[in-house]
Amino acid sequence: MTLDRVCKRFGGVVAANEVSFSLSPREVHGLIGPNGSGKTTVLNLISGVTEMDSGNIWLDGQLISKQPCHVRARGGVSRTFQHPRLLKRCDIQTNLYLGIDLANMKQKSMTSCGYTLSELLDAAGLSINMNDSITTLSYGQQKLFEIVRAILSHPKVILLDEPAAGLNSKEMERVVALIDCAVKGDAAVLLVEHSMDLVMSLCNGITVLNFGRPIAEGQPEEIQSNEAVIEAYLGRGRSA
Amino acid sequence: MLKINNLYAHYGNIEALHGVSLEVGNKDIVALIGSNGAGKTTLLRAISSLVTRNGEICYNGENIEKQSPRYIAKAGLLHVPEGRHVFPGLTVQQNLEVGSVSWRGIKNASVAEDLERVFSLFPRLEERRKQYAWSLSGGEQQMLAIGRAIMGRPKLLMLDEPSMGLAPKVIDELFVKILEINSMGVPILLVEQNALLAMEVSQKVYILEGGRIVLQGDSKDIINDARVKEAYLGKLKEKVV
Amino acid sequence: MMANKKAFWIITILAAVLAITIPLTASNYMLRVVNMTMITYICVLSMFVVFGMAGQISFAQAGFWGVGAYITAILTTKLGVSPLLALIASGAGAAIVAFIMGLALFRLQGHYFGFSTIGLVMILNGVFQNWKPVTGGADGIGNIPAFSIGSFELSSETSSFFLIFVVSVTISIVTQKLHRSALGRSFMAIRDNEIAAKCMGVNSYRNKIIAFTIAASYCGIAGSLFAFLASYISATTFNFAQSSLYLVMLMLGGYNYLAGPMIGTALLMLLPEWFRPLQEYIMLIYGVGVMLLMVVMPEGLIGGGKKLYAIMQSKRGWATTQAKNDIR
Amino acid sequence: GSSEKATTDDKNKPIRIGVVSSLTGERALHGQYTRNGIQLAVEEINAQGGINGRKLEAVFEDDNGNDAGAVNAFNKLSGSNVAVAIGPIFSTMNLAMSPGIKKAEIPTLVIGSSNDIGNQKNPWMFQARTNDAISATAIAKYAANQLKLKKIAIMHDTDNFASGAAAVAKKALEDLNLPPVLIVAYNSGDKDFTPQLAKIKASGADGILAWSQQTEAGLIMKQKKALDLNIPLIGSNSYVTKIAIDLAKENAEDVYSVADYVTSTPIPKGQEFAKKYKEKYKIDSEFNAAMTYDALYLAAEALKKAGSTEKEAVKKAMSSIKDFVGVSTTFTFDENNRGGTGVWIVQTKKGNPVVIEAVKGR
Amino acid sequence: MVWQLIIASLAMGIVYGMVAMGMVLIWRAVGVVNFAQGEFLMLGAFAAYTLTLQLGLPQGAALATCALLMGLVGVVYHFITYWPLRKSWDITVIISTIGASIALKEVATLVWGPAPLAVDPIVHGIAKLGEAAIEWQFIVTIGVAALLMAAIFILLERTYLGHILQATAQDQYAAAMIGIPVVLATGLTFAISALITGVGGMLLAPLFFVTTTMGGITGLKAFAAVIIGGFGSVQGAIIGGLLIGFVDTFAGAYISTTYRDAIVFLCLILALVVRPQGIFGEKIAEKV
Ligand SMILES: Nc1ncnc2c1ncn2[C@@H]1O[C@H](COP(=O)(O)OP(=O)(O)OP(=O)(O)O)[C@@H](O)[C@H]1O
Ligand SMILES: Nc1ncnc2c1ncn2[C@@H]1O[C@H](COP(=O)(O)OP(=O)(O)OP(=O)(O)O)[C@@H](O)[C@H]1O
Ligand SMILES: CC(C)C[C@H](N)C(=O)O
Ligand SMILES: [Mg+2]
Ligand SMILES: [Mg+2]
Repeated sequence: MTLDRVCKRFGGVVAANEVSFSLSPREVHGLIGPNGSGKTTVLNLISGVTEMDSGNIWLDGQLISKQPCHVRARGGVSRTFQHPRLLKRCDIQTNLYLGIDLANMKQKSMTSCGYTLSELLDAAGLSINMNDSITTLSYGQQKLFEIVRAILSHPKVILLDEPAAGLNSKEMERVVALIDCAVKGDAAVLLVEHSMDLVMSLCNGITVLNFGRPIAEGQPEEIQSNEAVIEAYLGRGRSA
Repeated sequence: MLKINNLYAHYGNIEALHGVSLEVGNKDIVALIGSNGAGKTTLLRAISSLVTRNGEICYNGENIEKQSPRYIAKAGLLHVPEGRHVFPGLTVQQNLEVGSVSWRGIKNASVAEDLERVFSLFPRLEERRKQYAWSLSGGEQQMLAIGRAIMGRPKLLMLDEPSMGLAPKVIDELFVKILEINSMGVPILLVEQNALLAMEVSQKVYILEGGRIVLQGDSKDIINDARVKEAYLGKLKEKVV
Repeated sequence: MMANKKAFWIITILAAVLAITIPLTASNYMLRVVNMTMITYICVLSMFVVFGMAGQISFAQAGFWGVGAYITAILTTKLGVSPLLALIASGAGAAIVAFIMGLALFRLQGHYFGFSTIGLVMILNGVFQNWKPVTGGADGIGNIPAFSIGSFELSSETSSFFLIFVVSVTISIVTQKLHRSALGRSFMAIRDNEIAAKCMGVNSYRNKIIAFTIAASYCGIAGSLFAFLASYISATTFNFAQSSLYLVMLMLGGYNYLAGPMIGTALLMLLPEWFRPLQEYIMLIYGVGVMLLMVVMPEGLIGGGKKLYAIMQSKRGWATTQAKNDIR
Repeated sequence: GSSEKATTDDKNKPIRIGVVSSLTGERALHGQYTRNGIQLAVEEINAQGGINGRKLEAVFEDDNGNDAGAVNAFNKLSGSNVAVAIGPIFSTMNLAMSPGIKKAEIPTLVIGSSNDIGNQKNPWMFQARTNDAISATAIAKYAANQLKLKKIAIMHDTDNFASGAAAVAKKALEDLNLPPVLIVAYNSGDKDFTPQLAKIKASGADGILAWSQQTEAGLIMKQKKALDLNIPLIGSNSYVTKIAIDLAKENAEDVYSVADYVTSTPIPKGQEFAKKYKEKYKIDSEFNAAMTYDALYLAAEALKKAGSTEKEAVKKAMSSIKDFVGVSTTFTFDENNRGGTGVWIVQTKKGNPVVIEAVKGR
Repeated sequence: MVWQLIIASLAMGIVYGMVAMGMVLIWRAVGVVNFAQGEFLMLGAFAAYTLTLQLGLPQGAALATCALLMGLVGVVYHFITYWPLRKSWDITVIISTIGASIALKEVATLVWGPAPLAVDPIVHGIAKLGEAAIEWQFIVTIGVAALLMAAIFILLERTYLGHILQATAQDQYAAAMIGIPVVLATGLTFAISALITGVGGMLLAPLFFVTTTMGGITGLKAFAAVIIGGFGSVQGAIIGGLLIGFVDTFAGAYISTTYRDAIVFLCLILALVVRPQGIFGEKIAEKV
């Protein structure tokens, strides 16, 4: 997947300003930056929740930036949300399978994707009953569940918005395991996260945004020592 | 200053706390950690009387078990909730002014001094005083939530996951401010997922699991406890830090 | 799953028993009440599809009911079309109106769609009442023939019962299938979280229009049945209050369960019969009853019943569902 | 249904007469008058020994003030073994009930005034009222000939009764070579008539003919004054009903109307009724009460003539009623079952309608 | 004629505005649409009848008493329809208000009877303005309504108490936490809402008589005003009310006297399609 000079403004706020980067299959790409720097906005633009002002997005050589949200989802873009958005009044089964129904995944067998549902649930540390109401899951479980659901439709790109927010370090390991599964299934992962532990240990490449504009791109090590990034985002305190 | 003894809390018929005891001293920062769903938020809500509770809650020697949220806020026990909960349709300044409701009621008392105090602590908020709260960034909203609590003239501040969703740099700045507030003589009860950070700034730690305190002690000791390392710091931490 | 199967059979058998016993035992008047109840039930099912499943509040359903009734009335009295054809045309006509309105109105998000349907029902009502050459204006349309197939006429209350019964059972089954289908699941996804649904690949704009159209076709059919049964129709029947009544019935029964519409409709339609001596207070009882039931059972009778069942099963069950609503 | 094989009439029990009226809903006040009128008549007849040796009993069913309710109420009655039924004064409700009446084959007296009621040619439905073809023509003639109005505006409700009557009046005016300068309509339940009245004012009309139900009549009289529109108003029966005059108060002064019954009716029987009614209920009698009182006596007359409660016989007897003097007018049923034969032109003076001319229809 | 219509539409518009403003207040306080707002109007009108004609209070005292009583009605209403349901889905509250609207109509029928009632105006007679004539009561209505609406607007937007009420409306959980007595704040908002609409009813009573059904269509048109003005906006409610009054009257005079309600609602739909957020939009946007 490739983003080419993607822009979005809200009134006076430029939330995404000429954002360009690309993802290859099996890559985990980090997207970091200060609060309000436009990370979520970029995910919204990729998944089609918000329309972009200018720029292009290609997936597998196909221009998707003019497609509506649901077409992109069927074409292999799946995502999670900063606050879990689950189907509150549906049972777990409906929550899980809806995406699969629609991505026309029925014909492909799960195992050919490199993982099974139970493997995924194991990785997430979730033991659930399919007929239970979704509200029986705690906040952390809901976040993990959303990732499982996103992976399950066997997408080409998975967009994760702060999957580890509100999870403790132990629980973050589950996120890591899930992302591993996704990579095994040949998906590319775009990870938005504030937990540097997670980002630095997982990502192959990182893009740093500030005021909607990319200020650095590179390997985790380069980013960690980049002056501009330290200035804008990491800070010099404890973590330096 | 705050002494909790054998506290139970309920959501409907579900019991979320099963007899928690905890103490916050006069100048302390006390950290409370535990995994998701352990009951940390519930404990703070119970102290603020926002859930059904029973057990002894002694605040400055007075048992406030039966009191209303308003009484408790008035007494200076202020709570910065998980997820910020600023008033989105009010401006920054209006949010702060409303924060003083606990001590001034609906009277038009002067709050200029209190506002000054908050603005000197968080200059960012002063720049945005006319902006609606919903349009603030996550970090700014967190500052606003804390600022609003400070407007209530806290004698004890409870912070619920202040670092959630914030950029590392902002977290650093925020914790500097938290320490600053503490140094002004306000004891703090801090709930944090980032256990390492929490233990670094606090003097005392309680670990809550399944609605019970499973471990407590001085932060310096607990931080080196192998069990804690295993349970809350995880392998990731070791790899990177 | 098992429980659902069992429930399905219980309902089927119950329906069969009712189909045989009601016409044999009920007076003509009670049969008329039952017939009206079933017609209303179809409209409430329509509310179930558009609101219960797809989460779009619609106050236009009584308007579509009227569209169906008028189509049948006009086709049979003025153009001499056969009743069966008129029945089908009514369903289709209401669906077409809904489809066209849906194209425009579903550009609106969230509550705003619901608000616009209030406008829709008022406009439809205005047209029924004032488009004299076509709808007869305030005079309405009378002398609508009874339903017939070929030369076999269903003019008695009993034969109408069978017609309406068969249609409502058919529509119930269609709804049941819809509820289980991928399309139905996508409706529910839209109801619960439209943005998430979109990101899972649901074409929410299209599917909302589909739900609205399907629902309107139910109402159109119900309207046609009503026209045949009443043989006189006029504008005052098809108004906003009627639509909100459907909503109330659905919510009282339980919006998230297929049996909800049935229970809610039966309760409110038969209520006046039960409280006949209190005729003057019936509307008061009704209004206060609705308020009380909402307080006691916000999830409707079925939801509330399930909770009670859960209490009996284990005390915890009640608590979880209760507690999760605690903080919004 | 099983009730078809209803128990054959028990000769020792009273004869049941069903009454559909508005006991609840916006029109519940009508229901009160109806109930009073019916009950007064029933008591009188029973005091004189009843009909064919049997007492009468009135059974009331609520129509909720709307068409669907009226249909429902009639259905309820048709299942409860009534010999004759009496319908409400609202034409649209009568028309809504018509198919049901035909199906149930119960001789039914309805009190709406619309011309369409007779046009239904429903052999079981009888109009116990003077119909609008007569009264609307009378109004038009009175306006043109007596009041010498030249530029007349017509205002009417869109319901069946009012729009039908307005059409008759329009035709009558055209026949008199005085086509109306303006016709404006409104929907039942409207509250604000400023646009209509302002249009009439702007049209330069020198008089208004209006057909309305009572509440609207009250509002129209009031708003006409408020707009400083000082031209004569000649209204339908509603304009001199107690309900409308009580609402419009001083604004009802001098308004003309065509009425079936007013307390000052010249008919002796009517005056007697007014007295009895006032004695019994401590309030003035009123159009609703008088019409239903008449309807009940008509029913009794038919039952008496038929000598049984057999439906076909009662129907026959009803159609043959001739020159029956009621409290409102004289009734003779024609081939279309239209009964009433005349109305009164009245004018409100000091809050009371007084008769100024009699109109004979047939 | 135009002048005549303008004055009439202004008076009607301001009454729609008062009902609309009441709706907006409740919407902002607890996030639900109150389908019984029109019945507050009706209650206010009946109160006018009882206070002036049955109890013989002078007009000024009656107005004040009516305002007080309606405030009380608002508080009671709050505790019956909203408070027990505050934690459940908002649609259940809406259903509850639909139930309340039916029940209130019936209570009114039981207390005051089904017949329409006439009420004396505060100031008798008609005023002549050039070729147009208008009842003094209309002018009084416009005056009192404008004053009251301005007062409430200032209270909400400019005073500290108003900010407290707004804060509670926006986040009850946080409001409780910082020490706002939430019951009082929501109850007070309901009281103000019922008060303004009820006073609207009292002013309207002498103009259109008092009936138990007077709230229905007025309520729906006021609701249209709320939407056209922009959901949740107090200014919007006023402007929307005036617009609806204008369309209502002028459509009646120049387009069709019988389709006028339909035209009003057609305008509502057009307005929604063209500008869904209404004239003054919603201040708070949803972030993804
Ligand atoms: N729907 C919207 N309307 C107006 N402004 C918006 C909207 N969505 C986002 N913004 C603005 O765009 C900027 C970028 O927001 P975004 O949510 O993308 O930040 P982020 O990088 O995800 O921050 P965080 O780390 O706090 O989640 C912010 O200033 C925000 O206020
Ligand atoms: N509103 C509620 N209704 C019912 N149960 C609740 C509610 N809030 C929390 N719980 C339950 O109470 C328990 C404690 O939850 P609490 O929110 O206090 O955990 P926490 O320690 O703050 O977790 P986190 O780190 O995720 O914030 C959990 O099992 C949770 O499911
Ligand atoms: C006089 C009115 C009260 C009734 C009118 N005659 C009608 O038939 O509708
Ligand atoms: Mg974000
Ligand atoms: Mg928590």
